[in-house]
Amino acid sequence: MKILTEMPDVTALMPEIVMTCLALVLLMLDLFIRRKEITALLAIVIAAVVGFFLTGSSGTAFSGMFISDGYSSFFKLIFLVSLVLSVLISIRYIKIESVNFGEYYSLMLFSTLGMMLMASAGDIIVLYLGLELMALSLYVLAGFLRHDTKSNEASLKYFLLGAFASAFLLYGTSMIYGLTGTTNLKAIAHYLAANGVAHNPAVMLSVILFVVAFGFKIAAAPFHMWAPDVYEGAPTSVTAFMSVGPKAAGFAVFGRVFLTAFGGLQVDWAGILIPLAILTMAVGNILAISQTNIKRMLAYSSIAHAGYALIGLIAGGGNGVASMMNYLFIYAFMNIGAFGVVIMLRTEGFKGEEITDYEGLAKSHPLAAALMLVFMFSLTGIPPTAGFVGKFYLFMAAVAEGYTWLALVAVIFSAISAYFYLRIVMYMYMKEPKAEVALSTSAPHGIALAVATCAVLLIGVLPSGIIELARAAVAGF
Amino acid sequence: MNGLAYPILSTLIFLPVLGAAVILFIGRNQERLTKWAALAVSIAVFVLSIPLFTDFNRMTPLMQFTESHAWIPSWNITYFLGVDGISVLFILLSTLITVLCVLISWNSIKTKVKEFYIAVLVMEGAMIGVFSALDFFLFYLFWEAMLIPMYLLIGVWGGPNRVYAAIKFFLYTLVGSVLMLVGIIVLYSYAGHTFNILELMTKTYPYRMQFWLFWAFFAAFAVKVPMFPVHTWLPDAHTEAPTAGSVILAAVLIKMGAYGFLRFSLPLFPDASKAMAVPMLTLSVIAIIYGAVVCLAQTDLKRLIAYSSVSHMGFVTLGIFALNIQGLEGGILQMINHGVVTGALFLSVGIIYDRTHSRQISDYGGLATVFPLYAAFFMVFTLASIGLPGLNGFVGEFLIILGGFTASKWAGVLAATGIIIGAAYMLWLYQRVFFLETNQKLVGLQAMELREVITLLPMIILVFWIGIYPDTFLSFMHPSVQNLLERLNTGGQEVTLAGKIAEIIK
Amino acid sequence: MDNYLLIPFLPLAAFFVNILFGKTLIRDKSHWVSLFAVVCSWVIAVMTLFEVIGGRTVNRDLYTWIVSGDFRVSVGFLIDQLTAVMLIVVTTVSSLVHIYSIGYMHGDKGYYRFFAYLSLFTFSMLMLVMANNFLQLYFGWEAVGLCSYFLIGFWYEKKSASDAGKKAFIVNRFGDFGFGLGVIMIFLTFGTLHYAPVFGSVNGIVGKTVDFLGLQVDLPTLIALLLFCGAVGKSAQLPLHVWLPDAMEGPTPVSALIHAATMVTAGVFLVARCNPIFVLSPPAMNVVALVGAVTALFAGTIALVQNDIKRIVAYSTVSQLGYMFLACGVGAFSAGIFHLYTHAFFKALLFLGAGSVMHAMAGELDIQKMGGLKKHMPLTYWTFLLASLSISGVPGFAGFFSKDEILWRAYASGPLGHLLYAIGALTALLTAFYSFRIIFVAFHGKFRGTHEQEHHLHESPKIMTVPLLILAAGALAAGWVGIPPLLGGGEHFAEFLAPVVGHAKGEGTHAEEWATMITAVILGLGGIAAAAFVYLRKSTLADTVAGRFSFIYRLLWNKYYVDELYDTIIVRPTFWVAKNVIVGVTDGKIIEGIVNGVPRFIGTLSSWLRNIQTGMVHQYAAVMALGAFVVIAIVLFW
Amino acid sequence: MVPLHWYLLLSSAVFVVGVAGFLTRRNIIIMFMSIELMLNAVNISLVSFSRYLSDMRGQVLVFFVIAVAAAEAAIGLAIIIALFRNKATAHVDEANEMKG
Amino acid sequence: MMAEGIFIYLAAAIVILSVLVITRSNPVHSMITMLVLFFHIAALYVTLNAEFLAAIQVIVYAGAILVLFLFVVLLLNLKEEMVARRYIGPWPLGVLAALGLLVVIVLSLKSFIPGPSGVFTTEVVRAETNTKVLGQILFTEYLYPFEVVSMILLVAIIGAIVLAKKRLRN
Repeated sequence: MKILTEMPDVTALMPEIVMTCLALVLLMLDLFIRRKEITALLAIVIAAVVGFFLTGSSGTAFSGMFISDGYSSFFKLIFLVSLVLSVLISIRYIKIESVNFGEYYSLMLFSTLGMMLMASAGDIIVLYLGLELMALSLYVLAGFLRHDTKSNEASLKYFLLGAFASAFLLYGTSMIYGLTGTTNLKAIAHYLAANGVAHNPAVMLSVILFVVAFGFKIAAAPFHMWAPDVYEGAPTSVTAFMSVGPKAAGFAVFGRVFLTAFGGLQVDWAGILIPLAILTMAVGNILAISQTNIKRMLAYSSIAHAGYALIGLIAGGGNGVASMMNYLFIYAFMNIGAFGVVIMLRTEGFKGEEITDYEGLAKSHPLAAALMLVFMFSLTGIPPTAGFVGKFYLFMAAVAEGYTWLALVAVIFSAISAYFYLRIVMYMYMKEPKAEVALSTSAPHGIALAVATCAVLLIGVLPSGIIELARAAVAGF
Repeated sequence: MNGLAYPILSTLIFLPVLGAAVILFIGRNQERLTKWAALAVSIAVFVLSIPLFTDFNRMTPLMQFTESHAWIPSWNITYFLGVDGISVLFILLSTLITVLCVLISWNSIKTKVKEFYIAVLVMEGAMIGVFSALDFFLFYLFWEAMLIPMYLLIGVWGGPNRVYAAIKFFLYTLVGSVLMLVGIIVLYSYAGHTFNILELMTKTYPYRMQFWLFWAFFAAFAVKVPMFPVHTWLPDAHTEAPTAGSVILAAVLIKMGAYGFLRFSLPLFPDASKAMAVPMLTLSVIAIIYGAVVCLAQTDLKRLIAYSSVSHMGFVTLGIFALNIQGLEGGILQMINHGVVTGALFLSVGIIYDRTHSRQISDYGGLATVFPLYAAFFMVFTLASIGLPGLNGFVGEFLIILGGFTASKWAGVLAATGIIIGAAYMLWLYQRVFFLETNQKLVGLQAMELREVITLLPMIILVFWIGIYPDTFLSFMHPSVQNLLERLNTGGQEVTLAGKIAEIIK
Repeated sequence: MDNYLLIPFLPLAAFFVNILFGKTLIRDKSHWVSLFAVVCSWVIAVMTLFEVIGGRTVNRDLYTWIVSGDFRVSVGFLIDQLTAVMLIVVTTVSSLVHIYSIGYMHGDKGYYRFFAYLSLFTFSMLMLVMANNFLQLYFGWEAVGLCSYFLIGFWYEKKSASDAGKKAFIVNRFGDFGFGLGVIMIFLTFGTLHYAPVFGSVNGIVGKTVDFLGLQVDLPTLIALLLFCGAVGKSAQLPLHVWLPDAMEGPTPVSALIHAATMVTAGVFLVARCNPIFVLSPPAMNVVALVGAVTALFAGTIALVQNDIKRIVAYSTVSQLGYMFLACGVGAFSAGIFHLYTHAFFKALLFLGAGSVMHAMAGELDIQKMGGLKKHMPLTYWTFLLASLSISGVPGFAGFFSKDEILWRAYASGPLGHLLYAIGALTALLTAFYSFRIIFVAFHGKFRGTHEQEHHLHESPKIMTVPLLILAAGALAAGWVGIPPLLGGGEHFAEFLAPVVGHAKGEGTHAEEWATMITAVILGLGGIAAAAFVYLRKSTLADTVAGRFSFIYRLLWNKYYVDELYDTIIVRPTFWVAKNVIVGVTDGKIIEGIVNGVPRFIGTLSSWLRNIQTGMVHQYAAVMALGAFVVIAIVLFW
Repeated sequence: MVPLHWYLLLSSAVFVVGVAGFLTRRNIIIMFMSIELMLNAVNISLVSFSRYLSDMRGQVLVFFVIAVAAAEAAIGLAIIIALFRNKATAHVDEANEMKG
Repeated sequence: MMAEGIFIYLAAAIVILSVLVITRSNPVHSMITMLVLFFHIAALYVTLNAEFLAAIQVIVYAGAILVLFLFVVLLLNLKEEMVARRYIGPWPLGVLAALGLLVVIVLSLKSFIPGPSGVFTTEVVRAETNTKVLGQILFTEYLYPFEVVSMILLVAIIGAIVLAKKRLRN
């Protein structure tokens, strides 16, 4: 047993290391910063710096435990984007909610760090730790409105069910460890292929336990029940962050584990995922129709979008994964944009969460209404917007792999989804305003919305940039 | 090849959108400026579209004024535009109709004037896009993009029950077109990863796949036409839409369904189209008679004209699925005629609706004495609608019945009964509105403005022009329809019902 | 010679001038414009007649109208003997009606509109007559239908008038339905719609059969019958005659022009023009003959009991048209056209006479309320008398020659002909009876109207009586051009039309010809005598007969309840279907049911599923555990 | 030598008891302890694997699991206190303000 | 023979104690039962020659986490807790689900095939002592996860303060 003498090669780890150090520095600085906007600004600068390091890093470290390839950097890009946008829309918001503590931003950074670790985890242990790091910071963020019982309830539910799910994950890990003697994904894949023990019930058990844990994380159908309550209870900016970042991380891990470790069992776990995906789309779309609270509606819509992204995973292959990643990237902008508009309605003394609060918004605030219209149509998947491109790529991948009927089912569900998205547009444009609605806008918030709208429209019209990026990312997989 | 120096089709698509963007920045209170700007843009687009009419080469079936730029290389999608005999007339119709819509809603739109004209102009861009797109992705993009402005047009400026009508319109069309989306993707993956329609047309597809894809495309186009079972959105959308909305809906939107059959279903799935001709003919005949008979029971003016559109479009689909040259050319010409006539009828209804704010026929009567010029205009359009020879309706209808008769005698005969019922409900409508004693409500009616006369004038000219000398319009279509028929007869290999070919649809 | 183009386009120009500038500029001078146009057309028509007599016929295309694949049709003109005759008839009667209308329509608020429609009608009729292909014929066909719709519904404030106009147009459309299909069948069999090639290669289709709606039908018969459908619709023959009596709602000059002389005869013209096709199929010929005969009798019986002067004359028109179709049916197309030619004069005269009576009686139409007008309106009386003599077939008058020709040709055309002859002769009796019933009831005896009506009685102004006189001359002299050889005449009319319609076949001895002529004359005079006896001697006899045979009387009075029959069979069920079946069930319940039902179902499903989300953490955890259990169980045991 | 299976059965038994506890008990803290039970069950199986596969990875993982369990405990109890401060209840089924 | 005896005792004790933990109405009783349970688990670890972990189990789990639980339990008013309903309404469903899970797991574990054996046989571990071997692996092969755990603990501290501290100044 040689003792490690020289420093391990950490070039691949630079983004994570930089993120950790700067997050800690931010934590310290926060003590001295009076105006919290500066903390937010610093958080964004940190994100930018990490983004800068992201491009350079590729390769593996710590004997395969840390893999930094195209796949992980694309996902890290999504995490950073969602971090920046969430921070921008939460500056004004947490001041209104009077929880304007610096820790909010550092927790955001830690959760992003957790996601980045998950994305580039080559070993199940590191994956679990990354997941826990992200989850813990999210439990706290969900309960950030200490005075609001809804927020407490949200964090409690998220915590209990999160712990429950990670217990299943651990049980699965122990099972795999028992069967293959290793927790390294590539080694597992190699072992399963070599010893032909792939279809052993115990392996299938661990596969299913992983499906449960990751299903919980991306809020797929039977494991989705926490999402509506947590999304509704948590502060809206956290909900925005939560509905994009962790979901993408969940998919990153789902992809990583199932395509490398259980690559051989593709047929089996695809068979498991198909009913799951259909159930997720069904639950997400159908239950969203009768919602009255807009955050809850968007929660169900994000469940539905998880269902659509699952199709990419089921299709598998280069195109399938690329379409999933592309969809999640576009989904990040659409969703945070939509939540951004929801946040604008939140002013002193006016919650602005009920759908009926949006009546006549087009008359009182035409710009806000127009933005919401763009996001709603993008979420439905109507062509000139990015939502359509995302779905189109997904269905193309599915049809290429012969899942035409699945694409058909998904297409029908996205038609059903048109109903509740359009209901919002209908409330805004076709109803007379009841009370005079004031909007709380601020410069960063404006920037975030502008970025989101431009992204949604630009990708909608010129999607080749993102598609190429996603394709190149998968090539490295 | 592109005879002109500048990319005419792209300008036609993006000029209105640009105009809409300009209007966006006009102040909310300067309504007059907004209106004039919108009118200027729409006229400019119309003027720009005239070269399409004059410089069109009537000898070749190939696509003209083509433009092709790489758009999304990773999916092999090109921004590919072009027109041929079939689609050029529709573009001209769209540009003309938009000008008239801007004119007609001059002072009938009171609220959110800016957004209204933006929606109309964006609508125009999308419409032209649909007719000139030759890349499936681009086609689908315009096809769906058109839904949004129309949804807002009906929903925001519509009548009392507008919200229900708007949502119904949107969902009806969306459900149909998403099935087409899957169809497009299956085509894309089977035909070697290309969206280029012209390339797709050269390939042959197994019958079983043609069958399923035909029905997928049918879902989208039948809703738009609207064919018999899926037509119930039209009366609601028409009655609730503002005048401009129902004119665009009647004149152009409905044509996209039939255009879709012509451009996609027939050439791409020749065997399936031939096999499905009989059910299609039955549906069309049902639509003709059903639409006509139901008009007899209507009390709302716009709803009656809407149902008459169902009947007229039944003729068009009959023409298309007669699968012979007279039927096809009659169908295309009838689409233009229907656009002109029904568009004009809705313009006229708009004119009196601005004055009386009522659509119930019982509120009218004896309008001829109060409003003679208007009565004359309406009479010409009524006669054109019932297919009086010498006016435009007859030429199209006669060719269709001729084509239908050759295709199947039953279809021809039953379709011909449509003209009887058509005459019945239109003349009965005309009598209840214009003849009999003058209704007290109508006494103080203000005469027709010059603006309104100008709006209806082009329609009158077109009605007589197509009626007396249809050759100018028919000559556009000959080569393209000929080409389409050749593809139909030779394109798909013979029908192998055994389905032994690798079946793509799992 | 090529100024024949002016004939139709002058009235068209007059129409546009009147309709565009009528209201503002011309106002009450508008009759000059259309009168000038129609008189010029008449002059050119006469010149064309002489040129055609000289042997020159014209068949020229103006421009190609519709081209689609191998379907090619153009707007073209064919001037031959038949056209020449029709030109003369149309332009003459039209001019006289124009003159008459100046007086009759004086002071009417839509004065310019009336003359504009008259010009448009003249244009359409001329286009119909001069067409050289079936599609332009169809164009003229529908255009005249349109003008009759305008003119019948001229006083559109009156519900009965606009209803009558609408009814006329729709019933014509029933006819045009068959006619259109006939035109299509012609194209499908001959590949073109132009007369010359069609009639040239007509022998090729003899004996051919075609599958029409499942049953094998003989081709020429099918085409002939379909074309005949149009004729029945336009010339108000039996099944589709209901619109003509109601058409009397229109101004009387209109009835004179359209519903006596020109439009209604278009059907006969069509049959005559397509005689090569009709001749090929004996069954079709028999159908035409039978329909003609039966309609003649049917209309004749109804006319007996009507009291409205214009309705009587209208039914008499239907009856006389029946005669013309009878003639064509037995192959004597020239006889049919000859009767058309003579009928135009005396029927127009009868209508205009009725018009001047109405004018005098301030719009009163019921002959029972008239009486003794002879004294007050001598000119109208004598011209009316002359027309009645002519229609009753009193020898020497125009009606006698044409009707006798028809009856003789019918008799001579074979066994069925004898039956047709019998019906024809009986109808001649009825014609004479009801014609002279009007004379005796309206003009003789004492006045039964109201006092100030009597006071108001006066002869019509000169502008109205001059046309009456001219027509009277025509009613007298028109027949002389076609005096049969039996009576020493040269039968010039039949000879003139021979190249187009050929000679009537069927031969019979002179004796039979004399027998038929004499019996017809006896019946005619008998009818007059009977009318005189019934209405001059014993005015009460009519009521007693009506009383005893009340069932038949009521049947005839209600026009055999045909209108009510159509209403119950066609009109009311369609409306019922429209209201209840479509709006009610299929659209309302089934389609809307599905269209609204599905989203509502999803809505209820959604709100039902919502309360599965109870907000209890245990429940969520339980669902997760259950989910895991189910997946594992399935994977393990499958 | 005790066969590996028995250990696995033991760990799955404890795991299931933990799940049962989580699903049935109303008191949050007991639910929390049930989660700890489940984690301990996992630890048992990991250690037993490490012993029978004679490989130390299992024990390292147990080490990390315990550390994470500690962190979770801290956060969990903080959440419970925060909730308790607002709603003075320790029962989960009273915290269901959000449903549907 | 001796080892089986000890295992059986420990296994039985662990299962019974864990059932007791989840069924006591008084949280403090279940806390104490849990404590005893942890001792038995530690004993089990010793039989599996993982002495270091046994120590950790006792110190960290029993010492730190349970104590933490105790503080929070003391917050509640025990009297009201004693009398309140212990189980949720449909608790049999929960038990049924758990049992279902058990059956399924056991069935799938029947065909369990252990993986390849590594290099640290029991003799080596006994020779090098468990703590040393663990330390070696931890700080060579598993250095990276070790650092991540430190981050997790940091987040735990921040979270606990943010959520639970009485007055957060701002």
